[in-house]
Amino acid sequence: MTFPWLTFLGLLPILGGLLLLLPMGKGAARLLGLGFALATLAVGLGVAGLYAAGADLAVQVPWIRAFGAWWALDVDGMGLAMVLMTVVLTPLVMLAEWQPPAGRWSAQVFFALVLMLQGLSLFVFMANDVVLFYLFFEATLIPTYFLIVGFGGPRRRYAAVKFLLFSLAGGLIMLASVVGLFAISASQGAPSYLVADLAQLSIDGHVGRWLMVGFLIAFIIKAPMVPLHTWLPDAAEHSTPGTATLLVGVLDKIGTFGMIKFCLGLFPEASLWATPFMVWFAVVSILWGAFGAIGSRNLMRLVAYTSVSHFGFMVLGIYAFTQASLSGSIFYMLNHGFSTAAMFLVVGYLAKRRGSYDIEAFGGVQKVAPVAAGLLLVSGLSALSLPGMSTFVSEFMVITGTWSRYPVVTAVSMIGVVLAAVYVLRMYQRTMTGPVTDATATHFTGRDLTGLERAIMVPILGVLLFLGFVPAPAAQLVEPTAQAILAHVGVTDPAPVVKGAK
Amino acid sequence: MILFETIAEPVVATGMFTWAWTMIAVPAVVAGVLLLAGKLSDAWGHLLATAAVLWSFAIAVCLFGHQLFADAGSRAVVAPLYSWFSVGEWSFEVGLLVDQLSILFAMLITGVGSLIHIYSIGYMAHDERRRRFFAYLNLFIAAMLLLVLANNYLVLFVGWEGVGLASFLLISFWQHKPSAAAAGTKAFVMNRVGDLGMLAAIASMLAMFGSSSFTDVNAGAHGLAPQWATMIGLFLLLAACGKSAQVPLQAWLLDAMEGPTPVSALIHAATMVTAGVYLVVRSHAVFETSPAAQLAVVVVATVTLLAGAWIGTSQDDIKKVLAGSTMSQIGYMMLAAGIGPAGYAFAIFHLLTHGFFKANMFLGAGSVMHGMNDDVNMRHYGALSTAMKWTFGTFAMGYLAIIGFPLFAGYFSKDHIIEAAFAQNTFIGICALIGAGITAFYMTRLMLMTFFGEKRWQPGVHPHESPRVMTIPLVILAVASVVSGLVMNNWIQEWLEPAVGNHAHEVSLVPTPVGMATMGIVAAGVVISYLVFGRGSIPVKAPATNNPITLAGRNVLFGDQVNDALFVTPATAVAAAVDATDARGIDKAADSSADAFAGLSTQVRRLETGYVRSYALTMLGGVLFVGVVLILSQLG
Amino acid sequence: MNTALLPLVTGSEVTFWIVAPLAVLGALGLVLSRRAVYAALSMAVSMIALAVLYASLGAPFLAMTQIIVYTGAVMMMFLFVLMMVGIDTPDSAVETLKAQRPLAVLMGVGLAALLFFGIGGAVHYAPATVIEANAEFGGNVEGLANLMFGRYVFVFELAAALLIVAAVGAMLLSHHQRVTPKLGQREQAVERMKAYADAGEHPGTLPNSGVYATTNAIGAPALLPDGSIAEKSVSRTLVLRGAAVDPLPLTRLTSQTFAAIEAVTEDEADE
Amino acid sequence: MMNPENYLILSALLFAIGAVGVLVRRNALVAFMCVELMLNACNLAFVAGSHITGVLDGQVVAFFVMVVAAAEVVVGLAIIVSIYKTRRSTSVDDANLLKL
Repeated sequence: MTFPWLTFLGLLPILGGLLLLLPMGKGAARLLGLGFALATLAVGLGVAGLYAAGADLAVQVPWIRAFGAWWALDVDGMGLAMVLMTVVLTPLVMLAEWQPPAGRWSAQVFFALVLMLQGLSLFVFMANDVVLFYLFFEATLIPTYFLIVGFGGPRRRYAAVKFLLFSLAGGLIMLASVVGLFAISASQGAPSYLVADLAQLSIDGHVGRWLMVGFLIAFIIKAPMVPLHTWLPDAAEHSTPGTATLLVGVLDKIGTFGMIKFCLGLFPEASLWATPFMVWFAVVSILWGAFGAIGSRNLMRLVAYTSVSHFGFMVLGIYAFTQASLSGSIFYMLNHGFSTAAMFLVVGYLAKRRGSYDIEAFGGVQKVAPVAAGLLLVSGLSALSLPGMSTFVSEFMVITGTWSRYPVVTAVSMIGVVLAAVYVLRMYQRTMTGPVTDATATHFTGRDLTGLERAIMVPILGVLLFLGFVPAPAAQLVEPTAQAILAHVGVTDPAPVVKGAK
Repeated sequence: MILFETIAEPVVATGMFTWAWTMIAVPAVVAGVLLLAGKLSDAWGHLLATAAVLWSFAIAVCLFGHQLFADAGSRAVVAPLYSWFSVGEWSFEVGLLVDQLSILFAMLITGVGSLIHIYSIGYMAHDERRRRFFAYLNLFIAAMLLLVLANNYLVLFVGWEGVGLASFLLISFWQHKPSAAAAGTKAFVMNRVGDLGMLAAIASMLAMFGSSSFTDVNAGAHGLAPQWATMIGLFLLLAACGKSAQVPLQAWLLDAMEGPTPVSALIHAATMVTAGVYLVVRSHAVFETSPAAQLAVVVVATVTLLAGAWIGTSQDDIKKVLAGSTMSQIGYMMLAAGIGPAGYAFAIFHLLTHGFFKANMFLGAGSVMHGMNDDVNMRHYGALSTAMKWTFGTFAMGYLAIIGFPLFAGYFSKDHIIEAAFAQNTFIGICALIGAGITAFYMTRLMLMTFFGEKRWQPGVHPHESPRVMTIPLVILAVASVVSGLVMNNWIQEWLEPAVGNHAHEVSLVPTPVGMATMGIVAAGVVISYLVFGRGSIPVKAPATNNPITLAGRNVLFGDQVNDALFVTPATAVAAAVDATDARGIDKAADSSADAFAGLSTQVRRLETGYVRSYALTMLGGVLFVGVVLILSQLG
Repeated sequence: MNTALLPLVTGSEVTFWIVAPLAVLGALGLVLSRRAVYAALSMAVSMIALAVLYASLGAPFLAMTQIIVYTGAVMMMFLFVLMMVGIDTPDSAVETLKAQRPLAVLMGVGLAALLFFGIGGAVHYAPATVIEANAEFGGNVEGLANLMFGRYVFVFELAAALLIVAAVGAMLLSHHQRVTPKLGQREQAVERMKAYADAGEHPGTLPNSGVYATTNAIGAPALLPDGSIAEKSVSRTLVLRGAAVDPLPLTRLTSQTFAAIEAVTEDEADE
Repeated sequence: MMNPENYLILSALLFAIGAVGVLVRRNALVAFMCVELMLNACNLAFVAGSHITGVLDGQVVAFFVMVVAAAEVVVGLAIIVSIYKTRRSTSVDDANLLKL
């Protein structure tokens, strides 16, 4: 039997997190945490290498025979993209939060929780068994809850409980569907929760729709889509930038990830049935999130709302069922992780100096801290999908892919593209430009970003720029997943209308 | 459709053409270097940046030379660079198309760009952020070249957004001024509205043709269903309106004058704003398939050329007069492009001559401002013709060129357009003719207020001529303003014929009837302007007026107010409504459901008396219940 | 034991009908008597009755154990504890919890009914007797020993462990844990002086109780020179219990004496 | 042999009385004794069962119940004493901290 790399990959950070709960010095704890994160990064890259070399990484061990639950892990292109995003972002978040806000829990606890969250998220992205997925899906809530409640802003308790309740409500509905799957699987022979086995069942009709809706609601809450999104701005506003990065960049991806892997993968017919609804739903999210961002008076809320808008684009791409849009959505998931990370972390740097997230509290920062302002602008440009940034490629794929099927819907959704420019640049204008205010002069003069802070931004923006100019590797990584899903659903791309043009 | 085939098969790049990509790469890399190197490059940054543009110019000239001496069939060259990405059936290649059209643009951009770089060395000498300014300029040059050299719409779009970014950065270059920052944001957002059109057009092309390359689109356009041809045409027109400040997306251009003057000259007069014209000419096949789209272009162009001229008559800010004039002149180009095959070459012709004389005048205005302590109000000028001789001389060349003084550049290019307009539709022609008259009127007003009359200088202002590094570019541009019309008049139609698919018409130097009428109208405009502004004294403060035409002109035809009423206010209201719905609707619902459960549990909590005996009683009750149920179930 | 005294009436039957009512009466006494000691004694009656029943059921070893362990050890321990925690505090007759008693009785009746009903359905095979089993190893004790050290030896060991743990646990629980550090003489002196400095409390010893011709008990307060009572001379506990001597007669005596003396002095002055 | 059901009925009766006692008596000691009564009632049932079925295992179980009861009494009384030390009361109603 070959070495179970995927199990190792997920267990390594969890082990590190547990180890960090032992009493030890603050310096040692942080270094140890970072060490584990870097080791996980190395293993993650190794896994990517093995995947590229065509190795069979799947792990499949019987777990609970009575249910037909398996300890089954595997990665496809989409899973690997998410895994890579997670392992890259975690050490960066650690470095950015090297000094969590004073007076709360210790940095050691923060690092431990981050590691556990990382491990659990990795298992979520690798799980190839519905029960296993559900288990880790719910388990990620625990470290996240403590990350918010332990390190956030003044109303962190409210935000944490809200986050937990929304997520648990979704998880509960999903649990009902998971149980329902067992009933169906058992009625057709030996019960099995393996995704591959369940996909063979082709659960159609009313039953399939109800089960799909159960999964979908959980994912809608997770990915947040309007109107179940209000937990996200609160959670982002009242947590630290690092937590917000992991929450929005990594955890929320489970929503769209799940839609593709489970809603489309297990219930193709029901997913097609839900398409008209979901497409408009996505458009509402896009516009709603954009307007919410425009109306935000708090930087963290603003970034959170931009994410609501971006998730709308991902969902739109998923339910457009074309190769371009679906590949674009998956690619968008990857890019959005880095883009939001950039936004949250720069906002965090600014707030660390200013002591406030209020847009009103800033003004004229560009003059005294040009590097901070420049990085905020570049991060913002990635959020508004400027060509040259990888976010553009993915948004372009989603828009053009969707257009070929639903031109009107796409046209409405494209208003979000303009609104993106409005919210990003208005925020930049109000915070960074104009005359230097007194507060800015006090807090920012001579306190531009430190070397470490700049270094953290280098890989994030580097990925965004590199994939912006050379998106082919990422596109090739995610396209097989999209192809497989579309083949499974049984949909083909619309052919060009004008024949023989090419 | 023989015409299309001439562009359908561009030859693959060899020799010199394999260097074409460095035209874009060198300025881009230099921009990156200057931005990343920080203060280290303060000392030599501007020189490096200028050298980079000169490099691009040199390459462009070499390529142009190659093409000039190549036979007509092998002039269009495509230089594939790399495969960007592919998804499904669609693949997106990054490649450059160096054909007769794009090389002219490349030369205009790099040529005028080089001059403006040189000029800026002097103009920005005292700005502590000069290095950054040059980095942005280089970024602009790279993006603009990418825009015109791209061989498909997607890569064009990358350049399209790139110039938007550079424009944003340069307009709001003096960020400490809130007005500059706001102007930059406004420009970017309004451009984005246009970009939507571009995006929609590309998406439609992909849906229709499965490709976005110029070759495929032009080849397939005639197969389009009429409504889709119109849609794509309108999308492209929307994009062009955003970039070229055409009505209804014109409002940003006057605010864009907040940027440093070289920026106004390069981006907002000579190059970027003409990208819309380029786009329409490039997509000629689509427009030719849809008369409705063409009509829309013509209508937009006509409205804009009159609106821009109108604005030019009433502004007191010298740069805003020139900006209004730019709008108006681009209107002429769009008009020509919308007329159809007959007009493409004239559109490009006017675009080139306009690039020269408008850059010349903007830089001249910059020179004036340089001497007047950055005052832009023409009412504070006067009698500068003696104080700034070189500036005056070169500006006068530009003035004569724009009003269409015989044998100057504008005389050829504009007359052709007016003639073509008359050939298309008399009403449009009359509008174009009136526009020419108004142009003469406001430009004469500008000249009179700036260079003639009595001194109205503010205290402490001592006008002086600008340094050599600024006047030499002025002279070069002035020469170009004078001769470019004459040089290109006969040649350009022929040259562009394969690229834009139009048959050369015979043009003569002898004025046609329409040309005579134009000259008459122009002369009338000059005379009226002289009568109004040249004889009496000009008040230092703008006189109050109830004249609706003047008021509208001063307020930029109320473009901002219209935008506010139609978009900004509703959007703000929607944002507030979203905020309120989230806070008081959705959150309230979530919170009150939580409160409801809390209230319920407060009631249920009363069961928890804390008395162990009550608990025991309940337990016993439970035992009894279970026992009874078990027994009953056994019985059952 | 199975010999018939009368036709159809066996010895064990007689025993049962004599002892069973006693057991029930003891149980009722436990529940109904208000004083805890009576309850404990009723409980002992019930347990002895049960021991007798065990004996009649062929379990002499258990009967002995019942008497020794329960009636002997456990009940004695209960009595000890009762002594410690206030033997003479009867439960008040008022039930504080609403509807607790009627519901409890109802539940009890219900439980009994349920059990009767259950038993009725449970025993449905011909009864054997334990006599043969007892005889197999030569007696009840030997039989039990065989099982306990054979099949149930692990349970037996566990039970032993349980007993030890319980003993240690009881020790821990009843061990008084000091929550404040022990104060030495020095600390106490410091504290006293601090109290004097802060609140002006007298740092010296408290006054002795009074010594009078009629009484010198510690409940008698001392008198101050002006005839008032020195309150600190009597322990507060005694005062609260009402064991302190009423000081009024004492003061009256003194004041009478003072008055007499003063009268004499005044007379002398008058003269 | 008389009807063995009588023993079981007696056992049930004692058990029920013990249960009622736990419910109605506030003195912790008395309530505790009632619990003991319930255990004893169970023992009776075990012994009777042993008699009925003719095997000794029931008696062994009763023996173990006694052991457990003894251990329980030791710990329980210790708890009662320590509660009495702190609260000066043996009423189970006074120890109502379980209430929120």
